[in-house]
Amino acid sequence: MILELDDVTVTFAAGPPFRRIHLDAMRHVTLSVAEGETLGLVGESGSGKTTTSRVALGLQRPTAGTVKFGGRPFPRRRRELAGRMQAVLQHPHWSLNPRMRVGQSVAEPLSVLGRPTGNAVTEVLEQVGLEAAFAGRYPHELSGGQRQRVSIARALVTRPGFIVFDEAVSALDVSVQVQILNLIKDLQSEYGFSALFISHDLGAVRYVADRIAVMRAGEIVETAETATFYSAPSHEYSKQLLEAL
Amino acid sequence: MRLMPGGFAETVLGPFATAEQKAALAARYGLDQAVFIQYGHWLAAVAGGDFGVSMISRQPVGAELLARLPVTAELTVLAVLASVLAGVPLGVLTAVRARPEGGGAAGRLFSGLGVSVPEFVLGSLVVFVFSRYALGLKVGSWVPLTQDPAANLATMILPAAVLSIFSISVTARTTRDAVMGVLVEPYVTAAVGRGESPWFIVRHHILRNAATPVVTLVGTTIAYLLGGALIVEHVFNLPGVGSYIVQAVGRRDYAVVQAGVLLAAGVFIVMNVLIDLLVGVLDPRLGVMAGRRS
Amino acid sequence: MSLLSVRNLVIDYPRTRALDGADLTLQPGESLGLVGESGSGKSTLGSAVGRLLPTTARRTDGEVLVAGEPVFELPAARLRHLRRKHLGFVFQDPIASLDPTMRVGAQLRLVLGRGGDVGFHLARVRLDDPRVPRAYPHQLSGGMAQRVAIAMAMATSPELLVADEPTAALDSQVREEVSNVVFSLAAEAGTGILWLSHDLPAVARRCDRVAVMYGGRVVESGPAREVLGDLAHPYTAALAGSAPAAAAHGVRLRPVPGRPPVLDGPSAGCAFAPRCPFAEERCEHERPVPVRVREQDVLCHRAGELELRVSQGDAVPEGAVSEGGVVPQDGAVSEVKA
Amino acid sequence: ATGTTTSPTAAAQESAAPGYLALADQSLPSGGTLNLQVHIDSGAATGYDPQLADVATTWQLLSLSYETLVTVGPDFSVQPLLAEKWDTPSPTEYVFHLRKGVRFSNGREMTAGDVVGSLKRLLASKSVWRGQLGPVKSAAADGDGRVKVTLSEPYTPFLAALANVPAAVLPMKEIDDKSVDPATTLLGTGPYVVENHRQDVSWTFKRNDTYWNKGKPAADALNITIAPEEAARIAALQNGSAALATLGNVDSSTMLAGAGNVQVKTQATTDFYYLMLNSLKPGSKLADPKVRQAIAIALDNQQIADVALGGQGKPTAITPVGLPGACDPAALPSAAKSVDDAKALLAEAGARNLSFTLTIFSTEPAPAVAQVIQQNLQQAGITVKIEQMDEASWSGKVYGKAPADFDAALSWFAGYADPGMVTKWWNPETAGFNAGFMKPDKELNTLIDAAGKEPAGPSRDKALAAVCAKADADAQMIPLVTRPATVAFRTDALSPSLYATEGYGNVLRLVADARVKKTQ
Amino acid sequence: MRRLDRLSIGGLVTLLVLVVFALGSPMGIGGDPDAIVGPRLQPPGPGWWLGTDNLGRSLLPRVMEGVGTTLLLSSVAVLVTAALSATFGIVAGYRGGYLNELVMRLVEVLYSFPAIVLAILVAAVLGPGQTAALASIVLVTIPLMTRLVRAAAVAVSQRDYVTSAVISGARLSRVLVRHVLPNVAGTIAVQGTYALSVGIAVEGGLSFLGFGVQPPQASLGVLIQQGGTYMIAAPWLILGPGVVLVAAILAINVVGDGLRDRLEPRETRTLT
Ligand SMILES: Nc1ncnc2c1ncn2[C@@H]1O[C@H](COP(=O)(O)OP(=O)(O)OP(=O)(O)O)[C@@H](O)[C@H]1O
Ligand SMILES: Nc1ncnc2c1ncn2[C@@H]1O[C@H](COP(=O)(O)OP(=O)(O)OP(=O)(O)O)[C@@H](O)[C@H]1O
Ligand SMILES: [Mg+2]
Ligand SMILES: [Mg+2]
Repeated sequence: MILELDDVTVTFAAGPPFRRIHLDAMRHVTLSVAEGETLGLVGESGSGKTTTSRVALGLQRPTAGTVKFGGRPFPRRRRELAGRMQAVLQHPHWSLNPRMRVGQSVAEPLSVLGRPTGNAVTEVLEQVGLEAAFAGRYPHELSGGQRQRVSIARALVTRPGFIVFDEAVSALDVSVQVQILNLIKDLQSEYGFSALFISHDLGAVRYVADRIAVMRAGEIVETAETATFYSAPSHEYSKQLLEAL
Repeated sequence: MRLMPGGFAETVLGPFATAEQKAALAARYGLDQAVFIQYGHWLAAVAGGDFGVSMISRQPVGAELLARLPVTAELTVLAVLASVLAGVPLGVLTAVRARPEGGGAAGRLFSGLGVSVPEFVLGSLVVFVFSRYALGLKVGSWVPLTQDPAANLATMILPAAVLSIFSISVTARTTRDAVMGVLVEPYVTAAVGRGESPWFIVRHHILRNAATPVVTLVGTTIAYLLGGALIVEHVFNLPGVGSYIVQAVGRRDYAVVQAGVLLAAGVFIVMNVLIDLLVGVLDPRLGVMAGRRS
Repeated sequence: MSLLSVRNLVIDYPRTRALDGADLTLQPGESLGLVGESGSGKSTLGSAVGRLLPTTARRTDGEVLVAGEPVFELPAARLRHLRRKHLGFVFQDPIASLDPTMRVGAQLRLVLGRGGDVGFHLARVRLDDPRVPRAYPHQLSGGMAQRVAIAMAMATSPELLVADEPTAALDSQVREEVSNVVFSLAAEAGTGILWLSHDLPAVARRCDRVAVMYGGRVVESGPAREVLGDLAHPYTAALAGSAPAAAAHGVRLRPVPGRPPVLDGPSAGCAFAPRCPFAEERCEHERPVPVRVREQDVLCHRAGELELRVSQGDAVPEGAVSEGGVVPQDGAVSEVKA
Repeated sequence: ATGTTTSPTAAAQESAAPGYLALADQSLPSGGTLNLQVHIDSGAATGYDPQLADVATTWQLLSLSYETLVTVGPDFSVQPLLAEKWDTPSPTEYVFHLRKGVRFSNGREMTAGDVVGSLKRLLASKSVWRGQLGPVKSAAADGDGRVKVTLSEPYTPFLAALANVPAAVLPMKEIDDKSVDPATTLLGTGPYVVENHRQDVSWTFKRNDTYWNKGKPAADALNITIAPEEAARIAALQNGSAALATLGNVDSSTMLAGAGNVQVKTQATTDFYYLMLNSLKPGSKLADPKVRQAIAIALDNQQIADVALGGQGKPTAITPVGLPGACDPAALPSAAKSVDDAKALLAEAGARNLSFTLTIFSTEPAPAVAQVIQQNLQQAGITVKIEQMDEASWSGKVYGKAPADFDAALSWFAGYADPGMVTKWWNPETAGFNAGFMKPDKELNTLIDAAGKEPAGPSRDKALAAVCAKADADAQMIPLVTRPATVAFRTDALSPSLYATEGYGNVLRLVADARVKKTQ
Repeated sequence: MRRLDRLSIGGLVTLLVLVVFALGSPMGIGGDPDAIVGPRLQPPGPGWWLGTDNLGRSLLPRVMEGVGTTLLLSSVAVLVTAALSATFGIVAGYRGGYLNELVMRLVEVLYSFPAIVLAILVAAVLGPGQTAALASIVLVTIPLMTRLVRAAAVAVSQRDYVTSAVISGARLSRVLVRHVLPNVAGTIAVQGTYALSVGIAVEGGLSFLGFGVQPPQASLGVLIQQGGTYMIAAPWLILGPGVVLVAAILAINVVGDGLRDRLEPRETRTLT
């Protein structure tokens, strides 16, 4: 198991000190991702998918419960995990440093690891369907979909062991989407990374995920093999979701 | 404060003082005790509302500060008003007019000019021009506000103007920077798309979003203005706190300097709390996100 | 008179030609879905309608007429009037397009003016929770923010609503809900809709007409049913064939081969030619002109001669896309076991 | 010598009489309010007590309310004031005939007891002025309205010393019964009474209605504004909010040239700048008299006067030039020598590449003087590094420690009204304040004392010349140039009286005569 | 890469000219700045192209020396301020937390000391002179800049690109230098040029009080301070250094603004 969440609860406090509102973004969530497996995480907006991913990435400390990455709790120093995980975050608008050129952004995970850049950047840009010339652009010179693809390229460039895709393909047209999904699958079969694939696009999830977890109001209501889930969902909410597809 | 070089005794007793005289004087003001003991006594007294007595005039420092505070406060308030009323529009204008090829040159030059003329030069020039030629505003004869508000304002306008030139420019430049940062935000585009007029967008969307640094600046500038008031009060000979502190520093009148610094620090801390409150109101995100990172 | 008419619009960014002679018309009250590959120029076209392009963008050629008024020639005041009276925009990132320092209710009130009924407008987009008008944008979920943005755009009952991928970031339930809201409100008010999206089936399901963009041009436009049903342009066909939703688990989909073009000047011929299985010699260096094929306007040299068809049975534009996809006639899609 | 009651009246024209820069037009009506501006307030921790006051600015303000037995005339002659006249039965005895009808501002008449008590109080005090008063043995009432002072040996500057504010007659009855504290209250026989004082802001005085000299003071009230900034005072003059102001800059007259109705007068004073060389600093080359002499030779006092003081000062020896009997600075031994002599002396002393720091305060014209000194000494191959500080830091550094750790410092002395008075400071044992950097010179001390005893006349001049020469050779404190005082007034507002030369730095000495032309 | 606009290039050229001008002084071009060469307060003429001052020194070499002193002093001060403020502000903004709050408050209290008191204290420790002036300028300018940088850094720290870098395992230093710093650089540029102006003003004031540059060394602050007194009698005394100072600050500000705009790759939007 590369990732194990055991009975994780995350509570947010919001509002002024005297009128604090507490909100459980995750409630007793238990899930795991095996080596080389892609876990699809679906659920309605605000159900806690992004929060789950933040916990999985060690960005959010759980209020209760334990998280293990690679069999161990998150180290105190983040640097020890360098190169082992990557993420494509939800907001394409904010996920790229506006003052770094695309090439620099994509190369960054490599230079963090002290690896030579070589032509890895051009290569991965081509893989996500962007010409090499895009490396010289600033994020604001990209269309929404192009920006999202740059984020994906950045996540894939170091071939990490674990990747979180949070709505990674939502702003892409079908053709490019297929290209990206294929890329993910190819890379996975090539070197076997694990992934947490968050999306509300059940089609895309079905295409890449091995197992699927369904979240609702902070809880995991169902976990199932992809095939099982699409043919015979057990939870009422899962059925609703599939109906809407 | 007492770490300042130069003895109070030499200053006050003059060069002719004998060693015994100096010792007696020091004993009278407790200057012979260790610095922190002096400080402790002083703090205890301040806590009880007693700022001590000026070593020079032997008048209570608290009363004197209180008498002088209105002058400095008026000067600062006028200058702050001017910097906000002139600096913010200027900054907005230069930002809104900015073009890739470098627009708003006149505004940029103007705000650059403002920071480049030192207060004492401008002050001296103004004092000279207005004293030699009757231009309606009089310099050098200060009238208390309570005595004749109109005459008081007439004497305060020039010093306040001199004092504010600098902060107007700084406010303008900071505003420009902040507004430029806001202009690229999608909600501005959204407002343009709704067909709002530039003025409307500036008023309702830009000002508020650009306000955080500007408010921070203006709040912090107040401390700077208090410092600048020092010079301006000096040049225009206004009986304010600034000139009081300058003279006290010159004579090592520790009681006054300490009280003055305490006052400044107090004003400053209050200002900062106000800024933080205001910023919290202006930008609700900061309230929520504060302390997010552990 | 058409409500929106884009004629041979050419827009250049410093290093990119985003629009390379786009043509589009939209009649009052009509809904038009504008689909296209990522980077094909949809957002640029949408912004051009309101002359909302960034300062670095240059209109090199062509014009945009909204309600007969040439948008790019209007003086500032008239332009503002036009935007206010005739146009409404919903941008791609709803949270970013709301002022973060102002409560939702206050923002809506600004748009409505004095006496506007904030509650009514929020209720129209199914936001009747009293907390909403008092909330700041960052306190809303993505779906709620999106609906607020729509409420603001619809508040003035514009004649034309330009919505740029308004549902891309929403889950399927909310997406349905939001789309329903927009289309029903538009229908009530007689608003024309320009709906920018990459989701061809969804667009085809809701819009009266569909326009397909490729390489900065509108390569095909026509009634939704026709465009998807009677495939006329090779690109449309390719696009229709690669929806992942259509694939069964374990089936490998094949995207349109090649990469989308990035132009830096006028394309010599048909921009799709390098990726087109039917490309001929002239496609490479002769710019196609619109051809009328059935009810569609098609930008293809071989329009009409080709018999494009959906493999594995007929595509069903209405409702959910069934198993299988839309493929070019030569059956370029291969099924591979993963 | 005896004196008679004279007051500097007469001459109704602006063109001043000899010894005067200006004379008040007595034909003008009296009354009105006089607005003045000065650059600094009195600010001693000792308060208003005139006996403890030791700086000219304080004397100036206190002189409005306090009076002395005698006063100084325009030519430094001693003139009667509270004493109508005096006899000197012997060189060590002075009998003062007190003026009748003199009242303190509380209405009580001044008595011989006040005079005697004041003198005794002064002699018992730690005042600097106690030393200046000389070897007073006793003071006692001598019959009705007379006071007799006996010295233990002759002391020529005695009367001049009595003419300054610290020797003022205080209301001793009130002081003794503790109903008045002179440190906090001004109660004198002078022309004005304090109405209000805000430290460092302003003084307001109103006329003393019980003043003995009928017809004086001319102006009913005085408003004195403290304006530290020169520009503010100039502005006040120009716009008429001040009728008279003291100015610090030597070029003030040029600056006010175009301003109508403003007259700028430069009053010569006996105050002078001097250079202190610390001979007590361990290891310092300046301990060597040859080195100090070389410095004295290399200094070009004329250039300092011309350049740093805009030609308004004069080179001086330790007896302030301008006082009757003062020695001629051109006749000093160092004046006859050249830069080469200085270099030779330095070489002799093994101080070829001499370099030292000159510590100055930042008030103009001290930095200007320092920079000219720097240029002068450079000619002799001496490198001077200037270290500038505010006055408080400066006095801390120069006077705060014994032995002092500065190399050289610049300052000025008030020159007083008799050439022998200031020479006393060259004896660190009497002066005290300079003991931290100055070695007593026995020979010089003897000469100083001798000159003090010598009655005025050619023999005293000779004695003084010897003092000057000796001090020049000693060169621990090197006198440089006199320090001018500048006053400006509005001719349309005021007709003042001003001496051409001042000994006690009191620009306001004759303010009671000043006629106000119109009240602002 | 966006080019600097014409105004900024003009500013840059002005600065270059001033630097060349300043470099001429130690090479003896223009003459000895301390030598008394003529009568006092002479208007410009042969031998003293900018006139003479109140000591009869030629103003030209003094202005040349002054430009050098001032530019060096204030730019070093600003660099120190910028470095310290950027570090404090960015770390405090990124890290948040009580300790950082405390540090900020302390810095602010320091700021509330009137500049001269601060200067005197510094001079007490370091002795009067350029170092004391430098330290005072830094102390006076640091708090505002730190505060504004921190505010900007807080906002930047919330962005996803920072999070992405953290996920990549980037070291704190890398996150701060590569991501936070460039995004607050505009603020630093604007505040830096502001600090430069404050620095020059403070330097003048300190020298006036005797704590700054020691005579006879010239700095623009000293020259203008002196010129101010002779404004009427000898206007050239303020005109020469005044024009140079205004040109310098103006150039710096214009360049600062240009730099700020250049550091912002996103295009600005017009409101019409
Ligand atoms: N920093 C925070 N402070 C307070 N509440 C938060 C915070 N982050 C998330 N929440 C709340 O936690 C809940 C779960 O949010 P999360 O972002 O995980 O949802 P999601 O499933 O990713 O939704 P979506 O599909 O819209 O992205 C939401 O109600 C949200 O408002
Ligand atoms: N500000 C800009 N500067 C330079 N090039 C730009 C800019 N904005 C967009 N482009 C380029 O113009 C082309 C069209 O962009 P546009 O945003 O219109 O595409 P889109 O169809 O909306 O794509 P998506 O579906 O990915 O949002 C793209 O190649 C993009 O890289
Ligand atoms: Mg999410
Ligand atoms: Mg787009």
